[in-house]
Amino acid sequence: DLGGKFDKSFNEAAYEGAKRWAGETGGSYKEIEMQSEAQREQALRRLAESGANPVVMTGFAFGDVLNQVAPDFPGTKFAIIDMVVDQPNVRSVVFTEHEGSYLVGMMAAKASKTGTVGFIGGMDIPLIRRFGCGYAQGVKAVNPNAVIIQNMTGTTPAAWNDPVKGAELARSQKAQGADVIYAAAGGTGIGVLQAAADEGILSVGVDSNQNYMHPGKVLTSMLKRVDNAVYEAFKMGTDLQTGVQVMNLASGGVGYAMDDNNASLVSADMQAAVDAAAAEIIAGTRAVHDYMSDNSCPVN
Amino acid sequence: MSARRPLPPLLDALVVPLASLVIAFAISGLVILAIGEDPVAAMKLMVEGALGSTYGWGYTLYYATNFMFTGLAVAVAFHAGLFNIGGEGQATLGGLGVALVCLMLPWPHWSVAFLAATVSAAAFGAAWAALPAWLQARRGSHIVITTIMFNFIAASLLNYLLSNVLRPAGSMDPASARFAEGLQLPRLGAVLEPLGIAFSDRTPANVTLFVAILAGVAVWALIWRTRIGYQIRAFGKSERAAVYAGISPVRVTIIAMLISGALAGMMAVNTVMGEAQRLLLNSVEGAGFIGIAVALMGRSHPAGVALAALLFGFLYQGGAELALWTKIPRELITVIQALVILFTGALDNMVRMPAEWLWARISGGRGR
Amino acid sequence: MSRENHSGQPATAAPLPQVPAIELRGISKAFGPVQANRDIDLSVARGTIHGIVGENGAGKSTLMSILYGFYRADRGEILISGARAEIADSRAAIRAGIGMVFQHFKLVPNFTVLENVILGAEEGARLAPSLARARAELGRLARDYELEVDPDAVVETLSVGHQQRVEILKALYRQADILILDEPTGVLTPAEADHLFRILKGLARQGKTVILITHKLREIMEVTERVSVMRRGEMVATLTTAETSPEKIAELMVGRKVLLRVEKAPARPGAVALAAEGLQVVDPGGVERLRGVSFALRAGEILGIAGVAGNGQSELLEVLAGIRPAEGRLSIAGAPVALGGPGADGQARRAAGLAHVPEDRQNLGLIMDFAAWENVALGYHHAAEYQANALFMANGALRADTADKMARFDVRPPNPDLPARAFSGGNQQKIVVAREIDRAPKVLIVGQPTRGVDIGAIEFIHQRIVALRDAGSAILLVSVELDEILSLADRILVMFDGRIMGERAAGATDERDLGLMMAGVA
Amino acid sequence: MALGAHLGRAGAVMDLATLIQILDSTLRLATPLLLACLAGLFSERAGVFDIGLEGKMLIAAFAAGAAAAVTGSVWLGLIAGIGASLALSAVHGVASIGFRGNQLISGVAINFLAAGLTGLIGQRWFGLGGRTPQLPEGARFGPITLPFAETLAGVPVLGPVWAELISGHTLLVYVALAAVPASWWVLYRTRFGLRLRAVGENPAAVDTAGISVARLRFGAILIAGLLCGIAGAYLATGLVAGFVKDMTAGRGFIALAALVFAKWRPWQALGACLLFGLLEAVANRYQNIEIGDFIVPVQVMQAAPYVLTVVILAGFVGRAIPPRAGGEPYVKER
Ligand SMILES: Nc1ncnc2c1ncn2[C@@H]1O[C@H](COP(=O)(O)OP(=O)(O)OP(=O)(O)O)[C@@H](O)[C@H]1O
Ligand SMILES: Nc1ncnc2c1ncn2[C@@H]1O[C@H](COP(=O)(O)OP(=O)(O)OP(=O)(O)O)[C@@H](O)[C@H]1O
Ligand SMILES: [Mg+2]
Ligand SMILES: [Mg+2]
Repeated sequence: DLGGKFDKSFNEAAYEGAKRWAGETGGSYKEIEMQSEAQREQALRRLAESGANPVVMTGFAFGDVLNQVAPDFPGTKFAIIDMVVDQPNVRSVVFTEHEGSYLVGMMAAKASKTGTVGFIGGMDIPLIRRFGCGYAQGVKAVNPNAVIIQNMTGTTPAAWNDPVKGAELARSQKAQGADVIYAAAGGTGIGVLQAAADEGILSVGVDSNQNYMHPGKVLTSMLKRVDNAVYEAFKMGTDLQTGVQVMNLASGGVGYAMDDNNASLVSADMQAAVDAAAAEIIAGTRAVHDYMSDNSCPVN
Repeated sequence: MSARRPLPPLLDALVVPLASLVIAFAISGLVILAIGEDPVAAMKLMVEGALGSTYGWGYTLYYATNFMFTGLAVAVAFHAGLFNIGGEGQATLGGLGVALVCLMLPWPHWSVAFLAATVSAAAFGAAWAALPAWLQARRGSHIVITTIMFNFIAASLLNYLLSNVLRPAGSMDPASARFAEGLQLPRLGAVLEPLGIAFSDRTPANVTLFVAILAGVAVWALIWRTRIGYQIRAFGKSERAAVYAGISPVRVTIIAMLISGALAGMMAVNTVMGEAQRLLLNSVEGAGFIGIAVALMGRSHPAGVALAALLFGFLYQGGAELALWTKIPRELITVIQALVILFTGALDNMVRMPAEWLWARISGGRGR
Repeated sequence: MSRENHSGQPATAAPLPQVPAIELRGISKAFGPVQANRDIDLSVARGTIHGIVGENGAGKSTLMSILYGFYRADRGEILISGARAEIADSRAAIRAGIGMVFQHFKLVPNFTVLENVILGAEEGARLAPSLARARAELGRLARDYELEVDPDAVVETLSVGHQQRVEILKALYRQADILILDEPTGVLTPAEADHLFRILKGLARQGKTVILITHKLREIMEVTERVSVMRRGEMVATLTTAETSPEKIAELMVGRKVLLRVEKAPARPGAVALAAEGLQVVDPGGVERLRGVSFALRAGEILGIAGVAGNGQSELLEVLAGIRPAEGRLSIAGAPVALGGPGADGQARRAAGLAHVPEDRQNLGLIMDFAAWENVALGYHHAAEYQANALFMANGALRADTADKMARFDVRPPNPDLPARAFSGGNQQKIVVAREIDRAPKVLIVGQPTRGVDIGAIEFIHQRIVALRDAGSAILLVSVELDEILSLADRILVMFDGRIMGERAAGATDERDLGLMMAGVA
Repeated sequence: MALGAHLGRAGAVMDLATLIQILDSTLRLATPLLLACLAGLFSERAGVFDIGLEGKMLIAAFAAGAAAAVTGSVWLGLIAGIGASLALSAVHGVASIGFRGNQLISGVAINFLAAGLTGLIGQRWFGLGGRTPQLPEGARFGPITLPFAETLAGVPVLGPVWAELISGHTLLVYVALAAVPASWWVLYRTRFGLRLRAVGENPAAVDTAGISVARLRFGAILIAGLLCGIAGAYLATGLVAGFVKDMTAGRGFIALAALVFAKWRPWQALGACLLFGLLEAVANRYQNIEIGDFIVPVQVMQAAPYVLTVVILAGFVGRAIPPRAGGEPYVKER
């Protein structure tokens, strides 16, 4: 996506997935980053024409373009992440970010001593609202009186690459009482995590496992296994299964990160509660509202 | 120095930029070498990818169309002595104008919609330039600041509209709905086919290119052939002399900025209606800023602007090819763009000075 | 860029009397294709005032700029007190004891007098000591040379006459032995000019050497000992002033005989063409510039307005031209015209039949980057004959008209495509005059029509103004040159401090009489 | 009213702590703007337009982040940042002074060059897509606690103001603040400043006074490089811990706007940058406002600083006259 390959979260995860596949199988792949919107279609066509199969793309922005391109290459399999494209040769991988965000929201609420937690999104777009809404539900599930401060970084592409603003928003949220902050803002999140660590409060990473960035200071990370999705798509190769694949809690597509870096921050009680909720969500007994289903959020 | 002699205009207009380009690409080659790639292969890939086929040309011309509009916009303002950094915001609003026209009404034919969208894009772009223009003319608020601010405000406005108003229900993408099927603008391939010219129809280059060329001609005529153009230039060269001549600074400032904003806005027809067929969050993608470089390098003359726009179109498309087939990061293209701007635009005298010295030697006998 | 040569100069050794202070040998300088100076020799004796004259563009300023290190000569050598000097830049010239007052002042407009004076001659890294020393030194210079200026005044608020003083003070502050003045009196009143000459004579008596460039032969005759004449980049003669005459010099300059006086028949005034009543102007700074100016100008007459610069003449011209708002009443040919708000602009005035030759041709009257033909349309871009149709201007017709005007007004070179800045001052002025006069306006207002213009061009411009009068136009002439007013005007008003001090018929007054009124002594 | 109620959740509507937090944030946000703005001031006061502030800051941020990451020393990072910025300044100088090129084009080129080079070199060097590695403690500028911050902490108003607002910033914040009087002093109280201001107004006056126009302008441009270098280093090693691609995020252009706003004067530059910082800090703090049932879109508050800038500009600032010789290369002979 236009955000760039190494935003430490989303796009980087995709890259990791591709690398893993290449490392294990010795296969080769081409990768392209976009400089312009018009290049999306161009790149898809050129890759398909050159015989690349499957062609994997990340980001909702490809959806419309893929819809145009896919029918022209019936012999090529495509995989798109974060968007449903209804074509016979397309595999649409969507993640239930609201579920993962719900879990980290619960953890945030449990870890919060002030009862105020924060959310910093890159830009006010539907995807980010889905993150924010799931998070808010998780927080409220634990502490109905909790206050959630939500901020967005900006309205230009710079919003995804402005760690300075991210840090400033984090400090502002801390001053308003927040002691756990969840960042879903690409490269901007690096600044959020940094400022939280500096200010002695906790943060929650996103997409990839970002716990290691500030050991003992990142409560957890909301995992969105884009790497797995890419890896699997490559692994299936030309036999790529088409149709919609929902990467949810059940399938391990989303989740929260536990490792040595945050072990000390997550109490047994906290983990038990979260795991129980996860089990309920998987079982279908606990519903997490998806912002995208009706463009609204029951809590905020 | 005195041992030099000005080059004849034709020589100056051809040799100096060409030699500068060569230097820029030579240094780009060194950069490519430094990152461990093969510069000759890379350059070949760029040139062939951008100019070696009608497919490449199609993309090159598509980008050039954008840059022609924004470059002309900046150029018109320059002629009035105004530095319009607001192309980005004006084009953003232009996109809104196009989208509203295409989405709101059922158009019988693409051509009617095209006309309406062009007018609407121009009107929206001009409207976004109107307030900065008025503030500059009446209140003396520096146009550089106000247009920068209006870029940010436009981004916020579009972000709001796309996330909340124009986005089709259930869509994850902060973009408007796709326009009706029939509104797809004819691509260059389709246009040139009746003329017996085989041109790839797989590229986004479309009829808007002709509007851009027309706009260039119109700007030329406006600036150098009409009364208002005369007034714009007079005001741009000397405000005091313009007042002496009875030219109203307020009127000229506002008119020039409206034209400038309209041109910037019209760029959106190319991206929104010609390519994406819907309004995207990032449909301007920096073309407003490239327009500044294009206008400066084109010396604010439509012909120069067209050439500079073509050069940038080449760099974009050539760069895309590089990104597609090599491991060279896309930032390299930015570096090449920088070097081209630097050497052809700012270091042109580096070539001109020795060239004039040489010219003095060569033509020494014929001087007065 | 070598600097090492100046140390070797015998600055202290008493020069032999016959060794000239300055000697130029074979100086040549080309600007691109233009040969501004060609193989020029010049020798100036110590302790004398040496005049240099020549037509506009003859190369006077260039020659002096070379001496001052502003330009570098292509060929030739410079000897200061008999020793070869390498003058690579102005710093070297200043070290060699040369000071120069440029034709177009080299002052920083928003600096104070003091700051301008010390610029480049500061004592140390901190400013305060330099400023203090300069303040004291300036006081001394002011006493010694009667060069009073307020050291804390911002230069752009000073009259040109005072700016001139600042330039001279700059040179004296740097203890220049050799002082070059390039057309210093172009912007001075006669009184100021006399004052300046007294100073120059004083300097010469102290053993300093002065080079004076001027277009006014009267000044040459009055103050110089010797005079050099330049024509087309060459030095055509150097004469002892006492042994020559203005007519002779003029002939050498122009290459033909020149009429130094205007020949004109008595005026035959007609109906009132322009009537001003109680014009009042307060500038944005709150200063009253016009305090109730009333007069009537008749068709077929030249009304001269005399006055020391800065007494409201400039503002009066601007008000009449519609480019400065005012209070009061104004009518052109009996029809009232607006003095402020809509309708008070240059366009409306031209429509009403008023033409305007502004004082400041380079900033108001011309656009220096525009070609001559484009400048001819300035203010007349709406004129019917310049329109091809509703949309386009008729650039071809405009070019042809310009070529025609250039031929009839003897603009040289007669090339409509050259930018205004490529013409000499005199020729620039002819372009403006041609544009404004050629339409036989009902009223022509003219400011300083011959400032900085060579005598050949002066003669020509004066003739055209008289011809216009004889054709029935009403002409208002503002000039600081009393000579010009006295010889051109039929009737003279004197302005002082924003008021009309009095009126005289041209035949019934003289310089002394006008001078008194100009000083506010009614 | 709901607005009050909403704000009330975080405490009193605007208590001292909130005010201090906002001003504290203002100071941090204003610092890079201020340094870049003063950089522009030196350059433009000398008659050289500089729209390459953004690029110089960006490359400095990168060089500072990279050098600090590699050496582990924030000081070497600072030096590297300044060095990189100076290098771009030199390019600007060679193009616009040496070769009398177009200053605007040269500035545009520098912005592109910085954006491209930081990505390119960063990727080759660290393989992190233009990001530099996370900086450890010693490779960043830490907060400085001013004397008495502890002692005064208990004193009402003054205590928190001193301890939290004035104390506790990184060194570069104080450097930026000190740069304001220093710039003023240099410009208005020294020979160099006099000449520098003169060369921006009328280079011919400087030239005929026997001073080299080119050398003066080059000096001014290098000062601009120095200041932009500090600004960039502050972004990457003071505010956050490392470089992120394009992290200047348009701050160079805002600094340019502040420069015009300040009419090219140092104290006013401080005021303009603090104002921009304040507007952003307030917009950050009050991003979500509800009036009754109506939730003000977040974009309204995000646009608010820019709208307010225009309003203030139109209402109070009036015409700004740039240095007269600005933008024009100095040519004696044509
Ligand atoms: N800066 C310059 N660049 C190019 N050419 C110049 C420049 N200055 C002077 N010239 C050329 O040199 C010639 C001599 O100009 P110069 O200024 O010396 O004339 P002048 O005798 O001082 O005229 P005037 O009486 O109008 O002051 C001109 O005809 C002009 O073409
Ligand atoms: N840039 C230039 N290119 C060509 N010629 C020039 C240029 N600048 C000046 N000149 C020439 O220099 C000569 C004198 O120029 P200068 O600026 O001294 O004007 P001037 O005639 O003295 O005007 P004024 O009387 O208003 O002072 C003119 O002949 C003009 O042609
Ligand atoms: Mg001269
Ligand atoms: Mg002259």
